[in-house]
Amino acid sequence: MDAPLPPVATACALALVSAFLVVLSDRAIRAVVALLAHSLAIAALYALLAAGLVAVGQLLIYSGAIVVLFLFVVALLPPGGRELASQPLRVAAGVVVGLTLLAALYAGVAPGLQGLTVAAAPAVGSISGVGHQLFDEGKLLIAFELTAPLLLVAIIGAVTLWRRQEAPA
Amino acid sequence: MPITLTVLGTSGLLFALGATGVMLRRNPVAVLMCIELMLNAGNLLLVLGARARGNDAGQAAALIVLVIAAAEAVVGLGLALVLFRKREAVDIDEPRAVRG
Amino acid sequence: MTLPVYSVAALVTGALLVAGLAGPLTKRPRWAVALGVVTALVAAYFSAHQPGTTPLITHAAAIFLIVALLLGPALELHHRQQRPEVVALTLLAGTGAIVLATGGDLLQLIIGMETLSLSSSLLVALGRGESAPEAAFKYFVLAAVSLTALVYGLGLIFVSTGSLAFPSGPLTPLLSAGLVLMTAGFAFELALVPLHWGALDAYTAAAPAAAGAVMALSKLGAIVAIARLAPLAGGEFLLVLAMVGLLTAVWATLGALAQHEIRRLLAYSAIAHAGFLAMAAGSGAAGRQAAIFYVVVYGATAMLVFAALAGLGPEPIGIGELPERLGLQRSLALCLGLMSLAGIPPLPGFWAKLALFGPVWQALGPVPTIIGVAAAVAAAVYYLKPVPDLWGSLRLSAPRPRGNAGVVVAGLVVLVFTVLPSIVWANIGTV
Amino acid sequence: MSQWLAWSFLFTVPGLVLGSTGAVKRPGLASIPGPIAILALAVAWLVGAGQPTAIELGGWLPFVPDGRFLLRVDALSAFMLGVLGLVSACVYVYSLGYLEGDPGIRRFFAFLDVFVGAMALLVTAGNLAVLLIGWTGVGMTSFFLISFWRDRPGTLYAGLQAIAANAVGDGALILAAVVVPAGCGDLASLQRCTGGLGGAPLLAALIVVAASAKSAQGPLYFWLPSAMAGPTPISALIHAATMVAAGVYLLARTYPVLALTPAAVGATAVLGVVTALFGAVMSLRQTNLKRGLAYSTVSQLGYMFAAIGFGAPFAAIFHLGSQAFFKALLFLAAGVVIHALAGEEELAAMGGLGRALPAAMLAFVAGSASLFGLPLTAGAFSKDAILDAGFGIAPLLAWSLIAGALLSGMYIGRLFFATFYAPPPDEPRHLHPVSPTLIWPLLPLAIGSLTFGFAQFPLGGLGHVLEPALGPGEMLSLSSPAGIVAAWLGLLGFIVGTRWRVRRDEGARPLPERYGWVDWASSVSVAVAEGFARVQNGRTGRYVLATVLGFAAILLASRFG
Repeated sequence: MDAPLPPVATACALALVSAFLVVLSDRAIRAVVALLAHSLAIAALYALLAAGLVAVGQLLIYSGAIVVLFLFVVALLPPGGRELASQPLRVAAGVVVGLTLLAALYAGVAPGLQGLTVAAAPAVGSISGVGHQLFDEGKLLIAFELTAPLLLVAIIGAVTLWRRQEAPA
Repeated sequence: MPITLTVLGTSGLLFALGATGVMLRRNPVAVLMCIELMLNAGNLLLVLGARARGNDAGQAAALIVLVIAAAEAVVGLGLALVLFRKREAVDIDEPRAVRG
Repeated sequence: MTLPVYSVAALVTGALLVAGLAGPLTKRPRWAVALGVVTALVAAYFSAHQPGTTPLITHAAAIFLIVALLLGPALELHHRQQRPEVVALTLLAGTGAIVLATGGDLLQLIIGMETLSLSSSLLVALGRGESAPEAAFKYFVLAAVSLTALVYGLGLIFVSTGSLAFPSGPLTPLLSAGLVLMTAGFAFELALVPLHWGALDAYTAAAPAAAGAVMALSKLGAIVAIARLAPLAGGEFLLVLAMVGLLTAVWATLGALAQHEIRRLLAYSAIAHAGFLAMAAGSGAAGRQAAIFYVVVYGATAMLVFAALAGLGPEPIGIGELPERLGLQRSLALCLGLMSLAGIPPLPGFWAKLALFGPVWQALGPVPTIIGVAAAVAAAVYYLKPVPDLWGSLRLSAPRPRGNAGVVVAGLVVLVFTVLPSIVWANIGTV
Repeated sequence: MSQWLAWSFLFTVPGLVLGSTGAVKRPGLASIPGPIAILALAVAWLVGAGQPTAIELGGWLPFVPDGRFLLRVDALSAFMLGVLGLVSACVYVYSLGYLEGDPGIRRFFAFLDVFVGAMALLVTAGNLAVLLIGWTGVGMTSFFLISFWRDRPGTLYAGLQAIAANAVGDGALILAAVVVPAGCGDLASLQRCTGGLGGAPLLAALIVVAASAKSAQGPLYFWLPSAMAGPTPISALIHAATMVAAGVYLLARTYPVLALTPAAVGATAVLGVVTALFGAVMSLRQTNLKRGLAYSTVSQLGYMFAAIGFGAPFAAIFHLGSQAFFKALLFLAAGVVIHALAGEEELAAMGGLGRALPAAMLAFVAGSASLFGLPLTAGAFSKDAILDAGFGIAPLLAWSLIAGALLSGMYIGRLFFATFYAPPPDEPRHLHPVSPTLIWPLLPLAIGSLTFGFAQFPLGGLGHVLEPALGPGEMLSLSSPAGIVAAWLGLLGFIVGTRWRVRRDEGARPLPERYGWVDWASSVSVAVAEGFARVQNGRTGRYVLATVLGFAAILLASRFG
């Protein structure tokens, strides 16, 4: 079930290009569209990496929910038109720091790439396999359950923040 | 093996690219989108690990990270709304009453 | 270390209950507070009776929660009707801190940290004043960046080991990089320089009762997580951690020296203490034990200081204005807390410093230790600046402010730690 | 009885509780029995040759090498408690009159009670951990009392100077308490605890630094003159007789550790001699009565440090006792003058007060005589003991101290003359009446200043009593040529000093005075601090930049560091 390299590389390239667009587009709305494209590319990549369930999750949660949420907020915020351009010095600093981070990551990981052995992968990605991971005791069950308080925080947050901005001081 | 390296490289580039975006963008929503890029980079590694190590736990973890990302987007966008709804400039550098 | 499942369940249930009943409870905020306190007590009880857990962590979190909740009536909200929601968020922040500290695998730690930092941002944002949402947003953005580091680090570890558990095998470069990234992500929650910006602003701008809870809980969760993770990344990384801690302590001490506003000063002080915590966590097994002792004692003291300031309003409070703004109990509490933070014996802040510098000396040698001690004792100059004035303005007849129960509880805890520091020390267990 | 004495640090607690809650109507009255009880028990112990005893509660602070709660009473503690009890009893009574009507009088006595308790704990501490509590406790109450008068300008700054200097000493002592090997920290056997990193030299260095901060020696002298911003009874008790002497006590107590490192002992001697001369010269330049006396304290503490450096801890403790008597007496006498002048401390406003305040003048004479070492007074005996020890080891330093005797005579003569006999200022002045509670406490101190030197005769002498704690101490004889020379030089200095005029054109300078290096250091540190604070400029973009850079830096450091 190993995917050939070309489609994977294509998906990677698409993901990177769309990510560039997210970073570079000077209107928030365009960035949202680019994010949508990016999300689709990533979902394709997941599917190619034998992670069908995650791919579907990515489509549903990311493309379906998160991107739409971004779209709403862009619409709700005052129309600023073009985003204020960053000063050249700041752009330079940001790029330099970004490259530094990349270099640091590379420096940290590179020595291990040679010895990175990949197991003769047994079949992964079946829905039942992932399901057992999520719901079997001793695996990720507790982590899964712990997302409940997290979502509770998000719900309370959404409600209270909306009331805070509606309410007079 | 080449697939592993390709995806690994992609995720590294994506992480650094997202970080650069977070540093460069001044629109709070764009900043949050760039953070989503960085989260995707991490998730990509989890999925890659699941394949390379033959352990479904990576995929399950990736699903949970998606949930975390969703929760975070909700709260982050809510905060951005509260902070910037009534401001003229939607610029994360502009509110700076707390400093020193 | 095992996750105290029943305590966590109790806290979540309590939070759910309070949030679900938010409508009726809005008119009876005292009931919301009572429900929250009972929840925290039940969580503490469960933890003491679940074998394998470290009850100290849950108990410390419960103490912080109870003080913060009892301060509820003095909490200054932008929207006065949101008290039940704040109770629920406080309980959830406590949940996050406990999970962050005691989570059974790396993913649980991340979820705990995210629960904690999201509820912290919200607690900050709900405070009164214009600067509260600003500080909350900054804190949120930086927390989100740190979250990405955590997830990326987790990904690297998983690619390397194929497991989400705390790694135990040989240290490969990927694994090492992943562990470093994850520790750095938690270092944001601990507020180490140069990741301290968001925390600094959040502690400044939040309503004091919320700031105390956010600070004490996040330090508790983060330092235990760091103490569990950092050693796995090897001895050299421990040295890096300790040096970052030293930088933090010096930086924040200098920053605090320039402050004239009490909450900003306390925010810097929180950063400085994070530095000491990291120094200890980077100093071997004895140092990690000292770090946990330090965080419990420091958290209680910080709760006391913030409790004393609760209800003073969102405007900046100059250090010189304090005496006229505080009544007898608050002044006494602030004196006690500031002297403990300054490390005046026999207050517990001093015990914490004593416990700290021995292991630091053993692990890091003279120069870092001497710099650390210098930062610790120099801090006395700014902590003690308001104290003579506070003593001088004690009035027996001052009106009792709201939320005094929180001040009393925090004060009692600090006094108990003064007399019996060993009740904390003996229960740390091994980290 | 020894057991009771060990717990003497609690004796002031009843007074503290009764006084600060207002249970006893007259402020301060409830506090008086505490120090008197300490004095009585200590004297009874010394005279009745009580048995050394220790009280130990194990497992109190499990995180330090020696975490027992350990109290120990021996001759040295009993002697220190006696000094503390006597001077504080006098100061308590004196303060009843001195602060009468002050709105903060209850707070004043509360701090005083805490101070006496902390000082008692300091001298009965059996190990470093307990010592630290007393050590920092006295520094803290000293700060509160220096800054006692909140509405007077400069008192807070003066207190913070004291805190800053004390912090150096506290830090050194904290380090000493944590760097010793596990199980170590007992003051009686500290010399056997040198196995840790750094060993004996490190321990000795830390102790000397701690002591010099507490006792205002060397570059850390600066806080003591500033401390004069506090009420005068405080200057007498804390900043002359007891707390500042705690450094000397520490050195005497841990002398066996110092003795392992000759360099530390030598450095102590040089530090002491230099500070003794420096303090004397500085005292000559003061236009403020209390500051003149404060520099004199700096100078006398230098003598005690020199004694430690000469290998004579007994001489140091003996001089500590003498100095406690005569310096407390001088301060209290000065307080009478200041009280009569409604708070005026400048020498320029004094003069011609001898007739109006005869008791204060007589007390000042007695204190001065003991200070410059008039034969047969306490100061003469104890200074002689120091000089004797010095000539045996470092004649050059001892000669310097003899020169110091001349300076002592000069500065105290100058202060005496300017206060009591110089022509009074032209404008008429009204003297406040002086209540008897300000006068009676001078009497025991004056008797002590004049006769304490004879403490050697009963019971085989003070040296014999203290011998188990300090080693053999030879006290005296005024027959040594050095002592005779010093005594006559002191008298000569006193006569010369009375001829020394205070310039009237020097206006009153606000307290605290600006000092060279301290002031510079504090401005620089504030400027640096403000620079650091400015980095937190509130811009989220910068914060994100720094955060990401931080992640990259931590990654790189752990990879290549």
